[in-house]
Amino acid sequence: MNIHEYQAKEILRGLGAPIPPGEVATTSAEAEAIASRIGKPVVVKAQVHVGGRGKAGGVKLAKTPAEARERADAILGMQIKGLTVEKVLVTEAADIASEAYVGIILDRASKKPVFMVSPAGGIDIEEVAATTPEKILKLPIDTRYGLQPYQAMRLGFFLYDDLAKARAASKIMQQLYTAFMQSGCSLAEINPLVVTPAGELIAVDGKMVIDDNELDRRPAVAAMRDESAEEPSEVLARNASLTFIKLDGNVGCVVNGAGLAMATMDLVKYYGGDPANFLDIGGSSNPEKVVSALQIITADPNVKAILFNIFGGITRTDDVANGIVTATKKNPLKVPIVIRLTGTNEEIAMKILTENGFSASSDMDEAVKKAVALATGGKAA
Amino acid sequence: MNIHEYQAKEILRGLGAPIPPGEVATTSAEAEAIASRIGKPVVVKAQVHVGGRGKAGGVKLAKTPAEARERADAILGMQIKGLTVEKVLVTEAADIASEAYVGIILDRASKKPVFMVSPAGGIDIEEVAATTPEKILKLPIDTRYGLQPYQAMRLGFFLYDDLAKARAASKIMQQLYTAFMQSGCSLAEINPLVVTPAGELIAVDGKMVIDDNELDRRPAVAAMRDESAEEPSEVLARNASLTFIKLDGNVGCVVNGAGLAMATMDLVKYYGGDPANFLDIGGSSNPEKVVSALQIITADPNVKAILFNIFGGITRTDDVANGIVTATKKNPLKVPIVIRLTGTNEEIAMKILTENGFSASSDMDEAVKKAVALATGGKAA
Amino acid sequence: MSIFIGKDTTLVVQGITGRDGSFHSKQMIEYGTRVVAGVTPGKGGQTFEGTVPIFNTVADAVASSGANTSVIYVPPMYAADAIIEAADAGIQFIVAITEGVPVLDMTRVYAFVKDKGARLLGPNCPGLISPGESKVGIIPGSICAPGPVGVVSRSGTLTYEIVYQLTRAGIGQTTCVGIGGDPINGTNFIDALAAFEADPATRAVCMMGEIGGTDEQEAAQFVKDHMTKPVVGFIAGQTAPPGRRMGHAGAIISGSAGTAAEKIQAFEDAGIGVARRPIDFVDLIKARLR
Amino acid sequence: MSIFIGKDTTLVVQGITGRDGSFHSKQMIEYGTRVVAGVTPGKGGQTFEGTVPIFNTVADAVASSGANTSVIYVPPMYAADAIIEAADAGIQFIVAITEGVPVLDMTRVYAFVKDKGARLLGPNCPGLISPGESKVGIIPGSICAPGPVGVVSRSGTLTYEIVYQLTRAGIGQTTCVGIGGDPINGTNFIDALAAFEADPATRAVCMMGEIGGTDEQEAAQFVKDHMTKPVVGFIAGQTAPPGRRMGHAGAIISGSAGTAAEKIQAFEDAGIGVARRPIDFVDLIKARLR
Repeated sequence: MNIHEYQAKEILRGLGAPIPPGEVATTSAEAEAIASRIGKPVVVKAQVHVGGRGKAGGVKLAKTPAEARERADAILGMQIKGLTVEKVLVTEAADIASEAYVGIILDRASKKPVFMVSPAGGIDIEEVAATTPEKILKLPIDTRYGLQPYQAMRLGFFLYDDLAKARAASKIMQQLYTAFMQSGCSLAEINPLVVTPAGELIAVDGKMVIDDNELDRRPAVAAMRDESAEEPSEVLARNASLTFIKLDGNVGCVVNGAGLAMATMDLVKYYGGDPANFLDIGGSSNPEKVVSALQIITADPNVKAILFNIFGGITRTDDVANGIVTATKKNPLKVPIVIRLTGTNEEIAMKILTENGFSASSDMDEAVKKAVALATGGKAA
Repeated sequence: MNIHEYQAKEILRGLGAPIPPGEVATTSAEAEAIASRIGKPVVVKAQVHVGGRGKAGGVKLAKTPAEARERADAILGMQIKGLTVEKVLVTEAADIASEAYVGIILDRASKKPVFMVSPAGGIDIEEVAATTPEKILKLPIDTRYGLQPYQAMRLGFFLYDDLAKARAASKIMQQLYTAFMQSGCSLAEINPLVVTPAGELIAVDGKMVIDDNELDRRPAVAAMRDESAEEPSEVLARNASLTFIKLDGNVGCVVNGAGLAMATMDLVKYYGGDPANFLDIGGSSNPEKVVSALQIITADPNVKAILFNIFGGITRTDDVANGIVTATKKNPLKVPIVIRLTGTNEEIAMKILTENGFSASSDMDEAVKKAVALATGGKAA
Repeated sequence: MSIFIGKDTTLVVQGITGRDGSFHSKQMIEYGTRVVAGVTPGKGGQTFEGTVPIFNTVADAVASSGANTSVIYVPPMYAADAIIEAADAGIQFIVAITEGVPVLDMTRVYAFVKDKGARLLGPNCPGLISPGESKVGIIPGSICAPGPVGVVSRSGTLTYEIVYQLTRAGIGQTTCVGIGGDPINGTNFIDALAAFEADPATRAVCMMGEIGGTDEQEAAQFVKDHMTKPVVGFIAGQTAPPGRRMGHAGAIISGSAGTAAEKIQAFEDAGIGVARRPIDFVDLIKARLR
Repeated sequence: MSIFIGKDTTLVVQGITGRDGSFHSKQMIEYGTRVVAGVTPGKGGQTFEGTVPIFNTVADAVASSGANTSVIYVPPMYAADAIIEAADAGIQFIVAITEGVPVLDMTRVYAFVKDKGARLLGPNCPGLISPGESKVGIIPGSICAPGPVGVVSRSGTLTYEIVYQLTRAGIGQTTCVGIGGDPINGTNFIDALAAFEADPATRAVCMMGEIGGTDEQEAAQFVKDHMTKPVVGFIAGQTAPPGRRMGHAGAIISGSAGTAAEKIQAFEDAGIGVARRPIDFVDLIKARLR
């Protein structure tokens, strides 16, 4: 789960990190009021869960409260990579002497959280890694011990030669690590970590991504979810316990299991179609899940054909068949449907489908070809 | 450092452990008032840093507040193993269906905190270990992981077959472990952990010993020290940064280094004397420490001779010599002194001593013999 | 022959009385797996299905039954504790089926299991099956058949799909191993490949990877450097958008890293036969078994 | 010859600019120890006494100097961090002089150092000296002389006392090791005894124990089972009262365990010569060197 910059900063501020004053606004009037309270030049920053908002015009300097209002007016409602900006952070503008990057990612290879720090901050760290890898220090942390003081100092000294700044940075490392662990992150970063002309360190931008698996035991973190910043169909799917990701294609896919779902999408593409979504109905699917899945998929106007691909293991294929029948009785389909079912209770499922006027096959390859043909208006290959 | 039962119980109560209501009193009037507030039969318990207070008459049941007053009157001021009772805990008397033992010690062999639990509680666990070791479960805890839920449950099931009681006990294990780690303990125990006839678990007695090395970083724990419950000469010594333990002999010992101090005491004994104390003036001793050491030792009326045994390594023997001169000028000695010095700056030290009318040798064995002879009224062997 | 489990496997089921645990325990017993003990705190002393003794702790279960393998069906928040409990009790092979285990939990669990010298499979995996010998986990026994092909995969149903097609084509398996879809797991492709290489009965290996991480790239290097047996590979997620978690917690393209294209390239560079479609496995493997 | 340190020892001093660190660094350099680097955060780039480069971190110091040994003079609350830093930087032998390290810190430190395969001596120890070769710590070089006797002790000044008497009696030492007076330390008697047994130059060993714990009892068993060289032992604390910490954090009789009497008994049972007085070492060792 992504949280907004302003939320990440609130967490870090709560741990004592040096975050410039700032508040979130949903209207331009609020933005103006916040700028007045701050009483100094501010930056108005779009709060959206995508990168590159600066290039998209979603981050603007404002010298006066009136200017802050104008900027907020321009940014609120703006579309950035398909998402509408609903909130802006209005925060004190920082004087910048130098910018560093500080991040923690949960690293698969070392199976540990890994600190990445670089004195070349303010830009995309992947770019730094590609062009000047010697400017990055990577330091894996053993979570059984936590971030040790000597490690925090080592990271600090990699950024600054000066003892006072290295110490200040090492404190921020500890705060970021604490935030990472307490919130159950898979990523946490401060970019840029700024040194002001006066020599003080401040965290000018903050980002945290939460491991979805942590949310059950961290209700306070889970409560930070901002559904207004997400694709509505994905919100709907999550609330129905479905794993759904919207894409731009024309073949709606309903599959059980993430690997098979991806393989199905890939096969759609292989045969010249384009998947409209990723959708995993999960292991122990019941008919209601199938009903929700069909509702979500049929709501997408791009979808020209629907493809079911179910390999029954724990999933009972008759449950799925019943779900299809129920859903289509309630809301008759306006696009063609191709059903592939095999495995547990396959015969019962086929019978249910046939009795209700559906045809179904047990061959994945064949089903995908047919769905693509239907979606693209051609004939089944 | 020892803390009192009532302090250990406050720590555990703060962590949510089931501790019966109770408060500490320094007068019998307070004890009566507490008993009134509790409104049920109470136990009045001497708060002293020694074991065996029950056998010594320091723990008494009182059915009414008036009785609590009487009991407190009897216990306050009582001497238990040489220590005066200054405080009593007045706490609700528990109905007991069964008693268990739960303890954590910092174990040298496994280099870990080790849980020891036994369904045979209420008595000395060393006795259980000696007679029925199968009634004890010992479980080392890796502090990098902490007490894991499955370990707490295993400990709980060792005490109780019943799931509800095992769960309740496992919660208490977690609380005791948290107390142990948060306070920097070398020992923490609940003995007995009682099951009431109603099936509830309560911690009827609690004990915690703090690692002295933890006190610098745990001011709240350090503040629990009760100097009124300690030997006054030891309090004095600690405040002068000396390591001092009072004994009953007649040869006062001033030594640098703990091992050499013990070996010196043993040699006093070997030659027929009795050490009056353990005293380590430490590594980098300065003249003031020597002055304090002499003050403390000469205040003990049992001391018939004073023995210095200094092996100068980091310790400069001239510092020690200067300390002896300064101290004896201020407060002339009433008992004979035997000085043994060797090592760093030995020649300077000898010169200082000789010039001030002291004789000194560089041989430990000889010095000890002489001190014993002087203390026992005989001649130097 | 087989890898990781076989006729000598004696199994303790952690969470044997739960919904999933009881269902799959019956399935495993039916398949012939030697389920020797179950664990459910508070139910110690009872039996499961009248035959399998239940214990309060894994330590008790191991002491009494001598189980050498454990399978875990407990809710995600208790899974880390269950894995550590199994390793601490001396279990040498631990299969964690549970999906949704917090990844940070796994950083500690991985270190613990490694220190104990045990092997963990999963979490978030379907387990494994050595057809005709033993099944630990949830892979349907009906789709498998004994034979010369080792199967290792990051996914569940995709594995079933491919194993099913192999079986239908008359190609049986030594062992089918699901290593799971989480970013931090106990057994990776290399571990399974090395075991298949060492297993005399395995003559070829099918490997099903997906987007996210670099496990497949490292596996490809391993195949190139250390394997004499032919390997056929597949990567799911060519159409996945970057930055999105595709169901599996580990199936995510981070920045520009972990794409299907780079993994397929690594396979090709290592001489691994690449199945473009799931069905391609059949012909590619057939050609390599000749 | 010697154990743990010798002519090949290259030393980094952690806390080299502190009061104790600078004093003893000078002493060690004077004695001939190869002090190749120092560490004081913020003083990286400076030099100590004009010759020893100072670094901000142990990692930097090791990378630049190739030091294989470290000695730690930092305040007690930073000692655990310093030890872990040294082990993490690849130092193989770490000597922690610091007294007053919280024992709970050592539970984690011990596990870390062990995982890294390094050896820790101390904390709360005087270090060690291989006369004529190298000195790491605070044992005065002037009281030692090269020779055939290994010395291992839980205490500082008591060791000096006995080493001094040996030297005066013409009995030199291979290495004098102070293992320290804390309840949890990195190197115990057995570790040192095993090293002395393996050291061809060592012909006899002096072992100075004290009350508390069972390290001496286990050492006695080790001597009985594994040592061919004669050992003479001493136990300090016969007059210590139970339950009191005699200066050293580890010197405490718990309940009825850890007394001098039981340790002396263990020595006698193992055929270890028992010195009743410190001075007895001279004659007992002399007799065993003949």
